[in-house]
Amino acid sequence: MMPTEYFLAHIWLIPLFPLASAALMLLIGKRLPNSAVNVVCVGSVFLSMCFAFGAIWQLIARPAAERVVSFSLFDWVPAGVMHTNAGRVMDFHVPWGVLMDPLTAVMLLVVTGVGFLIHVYSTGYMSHEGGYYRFFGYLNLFMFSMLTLVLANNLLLLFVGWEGVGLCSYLLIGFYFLRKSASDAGKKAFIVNRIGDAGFLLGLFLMLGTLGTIQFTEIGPAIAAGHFAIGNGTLTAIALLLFVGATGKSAQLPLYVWLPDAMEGPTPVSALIHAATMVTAGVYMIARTNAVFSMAPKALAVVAVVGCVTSIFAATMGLVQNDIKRVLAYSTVSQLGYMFMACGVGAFSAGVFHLMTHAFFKALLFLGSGSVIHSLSGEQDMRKMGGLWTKIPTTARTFVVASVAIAGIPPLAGFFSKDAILGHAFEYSRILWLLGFVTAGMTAFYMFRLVNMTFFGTSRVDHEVEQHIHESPSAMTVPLMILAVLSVIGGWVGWPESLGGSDRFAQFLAPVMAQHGGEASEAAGAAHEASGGSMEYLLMVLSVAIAAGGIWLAYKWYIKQPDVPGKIAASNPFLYRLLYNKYYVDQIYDAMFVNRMKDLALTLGSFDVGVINGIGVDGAGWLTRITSRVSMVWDSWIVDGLVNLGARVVWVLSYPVRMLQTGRVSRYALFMLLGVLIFLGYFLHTSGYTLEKLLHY
Amino acid sequence: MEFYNTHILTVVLFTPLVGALLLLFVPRDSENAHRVIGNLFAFLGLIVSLPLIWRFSLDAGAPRFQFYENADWIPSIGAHYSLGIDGISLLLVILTTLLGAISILSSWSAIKIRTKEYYILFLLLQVGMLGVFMALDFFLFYMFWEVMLVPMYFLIGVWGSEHRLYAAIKFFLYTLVGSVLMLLGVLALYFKAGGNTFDVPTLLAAASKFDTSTQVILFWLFFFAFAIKVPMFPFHTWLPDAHTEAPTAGSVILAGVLLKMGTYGFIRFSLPLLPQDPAARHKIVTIMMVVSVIGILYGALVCMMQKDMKKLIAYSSVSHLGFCTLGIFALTPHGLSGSVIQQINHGLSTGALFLLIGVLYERRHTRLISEFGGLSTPMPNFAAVYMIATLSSLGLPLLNGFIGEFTILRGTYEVSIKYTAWASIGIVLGAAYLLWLYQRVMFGPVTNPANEHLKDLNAREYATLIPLVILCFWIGIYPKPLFRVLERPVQLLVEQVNPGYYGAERAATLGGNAAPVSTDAPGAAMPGMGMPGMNMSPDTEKK
Amino acid sequence: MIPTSHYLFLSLGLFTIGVIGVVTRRNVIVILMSIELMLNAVNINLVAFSRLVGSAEGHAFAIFIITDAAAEAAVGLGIIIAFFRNRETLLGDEMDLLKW
Amino acid sequence: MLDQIVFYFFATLAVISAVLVVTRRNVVQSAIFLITALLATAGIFLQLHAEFLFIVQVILYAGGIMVLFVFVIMLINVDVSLHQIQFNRQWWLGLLLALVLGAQLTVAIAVGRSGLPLGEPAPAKMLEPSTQLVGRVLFTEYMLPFEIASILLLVAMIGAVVMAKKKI
Amino acid sequence: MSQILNAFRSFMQQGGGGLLLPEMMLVLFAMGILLTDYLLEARDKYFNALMAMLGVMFSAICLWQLRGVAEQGAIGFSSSLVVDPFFLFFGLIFLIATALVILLSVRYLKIADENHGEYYALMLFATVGMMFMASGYDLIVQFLGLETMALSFYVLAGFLRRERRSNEGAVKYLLLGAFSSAILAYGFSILYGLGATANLSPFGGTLPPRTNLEVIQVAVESRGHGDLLVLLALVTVIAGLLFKVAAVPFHQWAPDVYEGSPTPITAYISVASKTASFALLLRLLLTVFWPVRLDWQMLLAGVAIASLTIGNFAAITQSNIKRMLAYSSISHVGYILLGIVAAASSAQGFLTGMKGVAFYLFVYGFMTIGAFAVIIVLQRQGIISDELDDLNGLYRRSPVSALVLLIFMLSLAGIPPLAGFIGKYYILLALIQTGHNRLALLGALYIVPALYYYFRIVMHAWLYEPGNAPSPIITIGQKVAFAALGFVTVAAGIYPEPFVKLATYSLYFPIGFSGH
Repeated sequence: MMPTEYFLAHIWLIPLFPLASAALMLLIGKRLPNSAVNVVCVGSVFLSMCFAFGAIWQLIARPAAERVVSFSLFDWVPAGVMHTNAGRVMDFHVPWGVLMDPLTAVMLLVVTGVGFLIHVYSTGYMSHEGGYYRFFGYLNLFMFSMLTLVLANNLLLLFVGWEGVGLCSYLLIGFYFLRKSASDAGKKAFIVNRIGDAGFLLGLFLMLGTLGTIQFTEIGPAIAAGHFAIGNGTLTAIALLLFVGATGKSAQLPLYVWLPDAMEGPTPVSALIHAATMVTAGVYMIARTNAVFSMAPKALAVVAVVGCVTSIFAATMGLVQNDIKRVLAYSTVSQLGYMFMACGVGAFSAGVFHLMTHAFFKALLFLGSGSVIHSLSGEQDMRKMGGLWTKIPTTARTFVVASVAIAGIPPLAGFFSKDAILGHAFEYSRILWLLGFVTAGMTAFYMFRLVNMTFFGTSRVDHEVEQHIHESPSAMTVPLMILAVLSVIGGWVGWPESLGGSDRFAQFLAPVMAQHGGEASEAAGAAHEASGGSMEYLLMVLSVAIAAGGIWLAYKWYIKQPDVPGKIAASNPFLYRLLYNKYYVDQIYDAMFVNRMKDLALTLGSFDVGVINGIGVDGAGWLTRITSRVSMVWDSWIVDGLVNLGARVVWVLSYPVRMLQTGRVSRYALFMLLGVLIFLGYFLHTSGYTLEKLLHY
Repeated sequence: MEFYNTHILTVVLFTPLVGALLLLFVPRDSENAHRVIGNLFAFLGLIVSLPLIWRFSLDAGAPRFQFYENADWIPSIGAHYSLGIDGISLLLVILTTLLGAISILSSWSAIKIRTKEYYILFLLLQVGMLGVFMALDFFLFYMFWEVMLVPMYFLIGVWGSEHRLYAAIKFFLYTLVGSVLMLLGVLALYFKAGGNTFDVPTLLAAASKFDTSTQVILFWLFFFAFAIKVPMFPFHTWLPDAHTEAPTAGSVILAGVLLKMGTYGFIRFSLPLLPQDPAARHKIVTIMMVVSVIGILYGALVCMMQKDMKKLIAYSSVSHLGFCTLGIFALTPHGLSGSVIQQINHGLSTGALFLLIGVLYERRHTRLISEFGGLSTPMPNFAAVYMIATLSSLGLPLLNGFIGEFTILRGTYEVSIKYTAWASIGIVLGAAYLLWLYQRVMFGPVTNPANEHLKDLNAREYATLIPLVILCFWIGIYPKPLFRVLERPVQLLVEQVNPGYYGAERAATLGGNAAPVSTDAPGAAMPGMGMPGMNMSPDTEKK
Repeated sequence: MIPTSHYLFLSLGLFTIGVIGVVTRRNVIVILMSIELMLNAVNINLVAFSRLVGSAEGHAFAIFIITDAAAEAAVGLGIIIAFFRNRETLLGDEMDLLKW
Repeated sequence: MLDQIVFYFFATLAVISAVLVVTRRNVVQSAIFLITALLATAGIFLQLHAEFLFIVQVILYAGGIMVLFVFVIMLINVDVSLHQIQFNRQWWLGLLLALVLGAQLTVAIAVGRSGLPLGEPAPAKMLEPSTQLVGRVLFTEYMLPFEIASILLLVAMIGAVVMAKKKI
Repeated sequence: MSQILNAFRSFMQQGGGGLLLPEMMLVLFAMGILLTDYLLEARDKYFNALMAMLGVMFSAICLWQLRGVAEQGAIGFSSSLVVDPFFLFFGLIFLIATALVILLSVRYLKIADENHGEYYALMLFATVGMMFMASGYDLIVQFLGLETMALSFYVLAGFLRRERRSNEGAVKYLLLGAFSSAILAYGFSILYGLGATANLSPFGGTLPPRTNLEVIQVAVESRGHGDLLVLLALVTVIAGLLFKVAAVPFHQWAPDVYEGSPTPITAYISVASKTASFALLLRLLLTVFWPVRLDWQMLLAGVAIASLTIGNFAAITQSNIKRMLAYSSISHVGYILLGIVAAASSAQGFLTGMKGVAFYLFVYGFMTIGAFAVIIVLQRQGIISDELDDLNGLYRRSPVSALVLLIFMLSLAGIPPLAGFIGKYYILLALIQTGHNRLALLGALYIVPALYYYFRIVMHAWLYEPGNAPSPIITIGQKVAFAALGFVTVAAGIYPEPFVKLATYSLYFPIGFSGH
């Protein structure tokens, strides 16, 4: 039903603004001056941001129970009659419909807000790049897809956005298409995502077949109506398949490999797509379908484990990278791992919470690094940085704020979300908690390793670069500051009870998450109560402590005695190389899948030419030999004639037949005689005058 | 005009023929005259075919085959000149006229020698293909089916590239093997059904009463013709040669329409010929689906090793058509409608791809991928269109390809998720080879000096490509009309091959208006109106 | 009296001999003669049969066969002469301009 | 009795000379033996009371045709052919097959004759003189064939002329 | 004087001489040609052709006049001649073929410098012979007709007397032809023997001669299935006739003779003599040998398979078009024989199969003459131009002939909508109706190699660039022939109705044949 409130009734417009400007850019953008491009693109995003905020405001204005708005614009895929697994006959038609509820609201906030800021930032960052309009066209296209994704009210439409963002990331990663590495990275991203998507689609089919619906609002009721047991096999399968999709999009093990390479793209892209929004789509999707997941503990366990392992795995790799953006990339993977761990332990709202806060400070980190790179005219290697604190103050300060936030020092955003996750993890399983805990330490360490190597210590910058280091234009710094503020206060909406707050965020999301007594979350909630305050405080202290420890270590190693890391690396080179080369995962994948696939294709290719194309060339090898002999005479024909064996057989057989035609009259007469003989013999035989009978005749 | 209203199909069918005949009287050296006339009549063919769209009635009461025409042709053997189209053929007819016009336009400057013959043959080809989609009389159908071979042979043989002679005759012979077997099938069907009419619905209805063994034999006799045309996996080797050697327009028509004749044949003839006995039917269907899946993966894998762009696209056709056959033999509404839509999509996107490759070929006279690279610098718009075509071909949502593949997979899922899973691997591979191709042709620096100053698309090339692009988007965003058009024919088919699928009340809504149509006076007078096998299969009779 | 079958056997003997001539000899004239032999054998059959039922059709038939034999001989020899004129040979297996 | 002697004499004569026809290496000799074979056949006709046919055989065949043959043979110098091999390469095969054919025919007739009322043919005295009979038949029943035969001969004439004449 | 006229009139009316009119016309004009030929200068030899055409036309008119008689069937000349639709149909084919070949010959002879009246006279005589083959109802008539035709053809085949290949072809044709007709004669003699011992009581009043087909049929029927004399006759007769239609294993003369003969005569032999021999064969099979159809059915099936195989396979690698067409004609014989096989199986099969055979024979004439016509047109001074390469780039040198060539090739291969397809359609259908599924499959599959070699011709004509060969000059007569041939080939495919009717008409046997 159409809502009465203006903005809620027009949320479907939100994606359209960026789409419109994207279309404009890609069609006639080339002829527009950069200023016009700025106005149109940033303006369009600004518009959708206003609409989004309006809608959110109007949503919040509603009583908590009615905070769901879902209506469809038109029938998109009315594919007609189908059977569910149960054999129920039903009509399948997917509407183009929008859904607005607290979860969407949060995502909208992040996407439009951060998106807008990054657009603004880009106007500064990209101002000197070629293909300015193209960049913004893609960026707006991305906004459209992402907004479609979050606003979709059914899984298929979500998939549209899902693929759309994939495409945009492909285009944006490959933005510098002259660099082979860039286009390679883009392709890798797309294909790896496709693998996930296959899983996603299968999950979708399975869900449709099982529940008879893919409308988010109907999933819960359908499950309730279906009277499925907890841990029902099909539901688990659905959950896992969907999760496969998520791992692709959100760069989890084993499909995370594309994200680090994706850093080939321009930095704002990394910030927007590969930190703040797109990569979190997987988390969003799982939170969306939490109804299914919470019915499938096994699946949840898998999610939790994968998330957790990914987070620590990525963190370890982040420890030793020297490319500033790569460090951030691995940290992103690691943080995403956190979010999945949260979902896995049933704390969906905590996951989403971390998603939001992470969006703020990770975006900030990327933009900051972008600003650094910008000022160092394209230098990305941290070993060639240092001592920039004074030279680019704004960037440096905001960057440090973000680092503190991600390290999880209270009262910055990171602290609250990470703490919430660790808290739930602790209740779910001590091991997961421990791993997360360690990861937190590593995070703090590599973040400050980065900060120290970049902003403090002695400058290692090349000389000619040294000359024109400059603070970035305000178009870039202002967003930095805004984001800095957000990463400070962003977490406060989730101030936990234990600290005298009232976890507004969780409450806000509650109707989406707990709307159908998912056992897991309830259990978690119960445990939460049980564990009581004391333990919770302890956990907080511990996490703050390890964060501080990490920071201190980084300070010790990279400011006080900078030679230590080298020593350590030297002392156990294997580990170092292993980490530095990211556990050789890419190489392994290449060896295992990519190359094998190529071989297979190669064999098939030759198979096609060789075998099928002329069935059993070898089988009839002697025929070919005859041909070659005969073809001494008829070469010209064979050449312009048949290569195809089926025909070649006939062709060759034709010669013996023709050799009968000797041109000798008596020979011909002989054949006629033979014919008569055969006829007569046939008749004599049939009428019983066989040879032996004749002998007795 | 009056004639047009009553004989719209005839007009659509023979407009190109008129053009061809007209061309006969144009002196062979006035080439531009040939071009003008050829384009004129191809375009005219498109125009006269458009009214079909809005004159086609969707309400359940309408006869199954509309715009029905029937006239005695060879009374002594009971062959009629009877035309008529249902939703499925409607789409294919429009696709044919559209692609015909486009590809003729695309060959304006590509064809420099023997223009007269070229346009004559192309228009004849047009007639043949339209006839195949319209004919409701087996004799007529077979005639068009064969007629179409000859012009195609020449298109490949005269205007093709270096190995054209080989490719042309290979194409002809391959297809002919299938056709003669089909001829036997037609004759057997005709004889077994009493030997007094060739009317398709009547014969198919009769076929549903044969004993299982006969039905099986008939099915296989027809199978080869269609499988070779599609081409299904083991019979596909003619395709790469033909596609590669044919001139651009030829490839477009080959991929866009000719292959669809095979799938159309499967839908229109093979499905009703499926044995009624569930066991036998299940066996056949399983074989079909497995082969289709093999085709999907096989085609996709072979694509990766191609050095020639056209060959690559050709093999991708094998893969895509695999999806179509998979959907057809899922015997579910989603599978069928998805398959038809996918056929249209393949026509559009692969057609576009061939056109684009043709554009390159015209400029560089090579199709080797290694010859190119970094083209998006000299010709950005070309790159953009190419990107859209690629995306639609790899099934990106909001582009046509997705709708088709999704629906097909959805329909296949009902049979067994195994097929769906394997087929979706095909989707992944599809992305792989298409993007790989795109990257190697478009991205990177311009390595080959010959490519530095390539001209971007010109107006005529835009004119050929834009309609396709628009259609790609339209189908991707608002496919509803297609589904509406397909709804009823698909329902009739499924009810026949998969009785009771629609459940009692839906079947009632269908049978309610279908049965009378098949039996009442016009139905009897015009066999074409009959519903093949509606409520005639044994197991429905039992009910 | 001689049973008719003997005539039949005689004629088939001559016929066979004619056939032998046709398939073994090289000289076209001899081949032609052998064919004459075969026709002659046919005549014996005819006359024998007509005698069997005491009707004259067989005789008439035989006369026509003889006529035909004469005609064939005439044309045949004409052709052979024309051939000899160009090729200076009469040997059947030297005629192999036309083969395969 | 006489009948038998006459028949077997002529029969053996015919067969022997036929064999000689196909075996002699000299064409002229073959021709001569063909004449004897034909004359022997004529004798058999006589023995079968086919007097008219006997005359035709002697005059037309032995007379006309053979003269034609010999004439041609003379026209085409013989001595060339004397030095040539008279039997082609696969003569043994031909001989074999022909003998098989003979055997088959023998079997066929030997078996098939049982169907015919063979044995005793109609006695000669019961027949009117065959010459008149043949004459009547030729001009009543077989008038049409008679006409056609004339055309046939005309064709043969033209053909022979066209072929043999150097310059038409 | 007046008595003579009266006698003639009475002969024509009571004597049944009217039945002979078509043949008479031909003979008259043939003789006319022989007479006038000597009066003609070298340059107006075409007058002979004119005369021959006239003769054909008059004969055709007489044929047309006979249709009324044919309806209820007339037997004349003491039942040695029958005029029935069957005869009319085949007579029509002969006349059309003759006319077309005459049209095509004029220029050919001029170029070959053998422009003699005898050529046309012999053609007309050959036609007479064929007519008697089709209408003969008596062994003797049939045999003489056959020989008349054969002798004329021997001469015509060697008509280019200075051409060595022509001579050679003629000699081969003569020797083998004579051999085969000797075998045939032997068969006839046996048949006569059977007829002589036939019980004539069923014939009542005036006894037909014992060489009459019906008499012999009675005899064969009484002896019944499996009698060795009958089989002996059957084998020898069929062997003799299969030679004339060039079916395996009696086919080997065909390629050589086709290649050697003057091209118009090649066309004439491959069409007219084949058709005539089929007429004779059918007449015998449907009357005399009908009682033993089970026997010859097997025989013909075997021959058909062999012909299809050998013909198609041997044709594939030919480089000489005339030889290729010779082999292809052998394979066509295979199809026709398949039709006869089906016809022998059942009543339904008889209708469809014979329809197929008749239709096939009819259109086969046009397609084949057409194919040869193109070669004839290409013939130049001293060049027969029957090699594939002589066709190169025909599309440019003479688009029209390239086009008709394409049509004929497609039709020969059996691609719809052309005449050849309809013929194959009927024959395959008949086979399926009579349950000869394997034969049907074989026949259908052999279309593929056939198409391949026909398209080698098309390839040379359309896809190869012309050498230095000049564009051919096409005379009016040849143009007319092209038009007629092309028209029928296409018309009989697109709208076969009238032709099917004609074929069906030919199957109506008022006398003699009783049917299944």
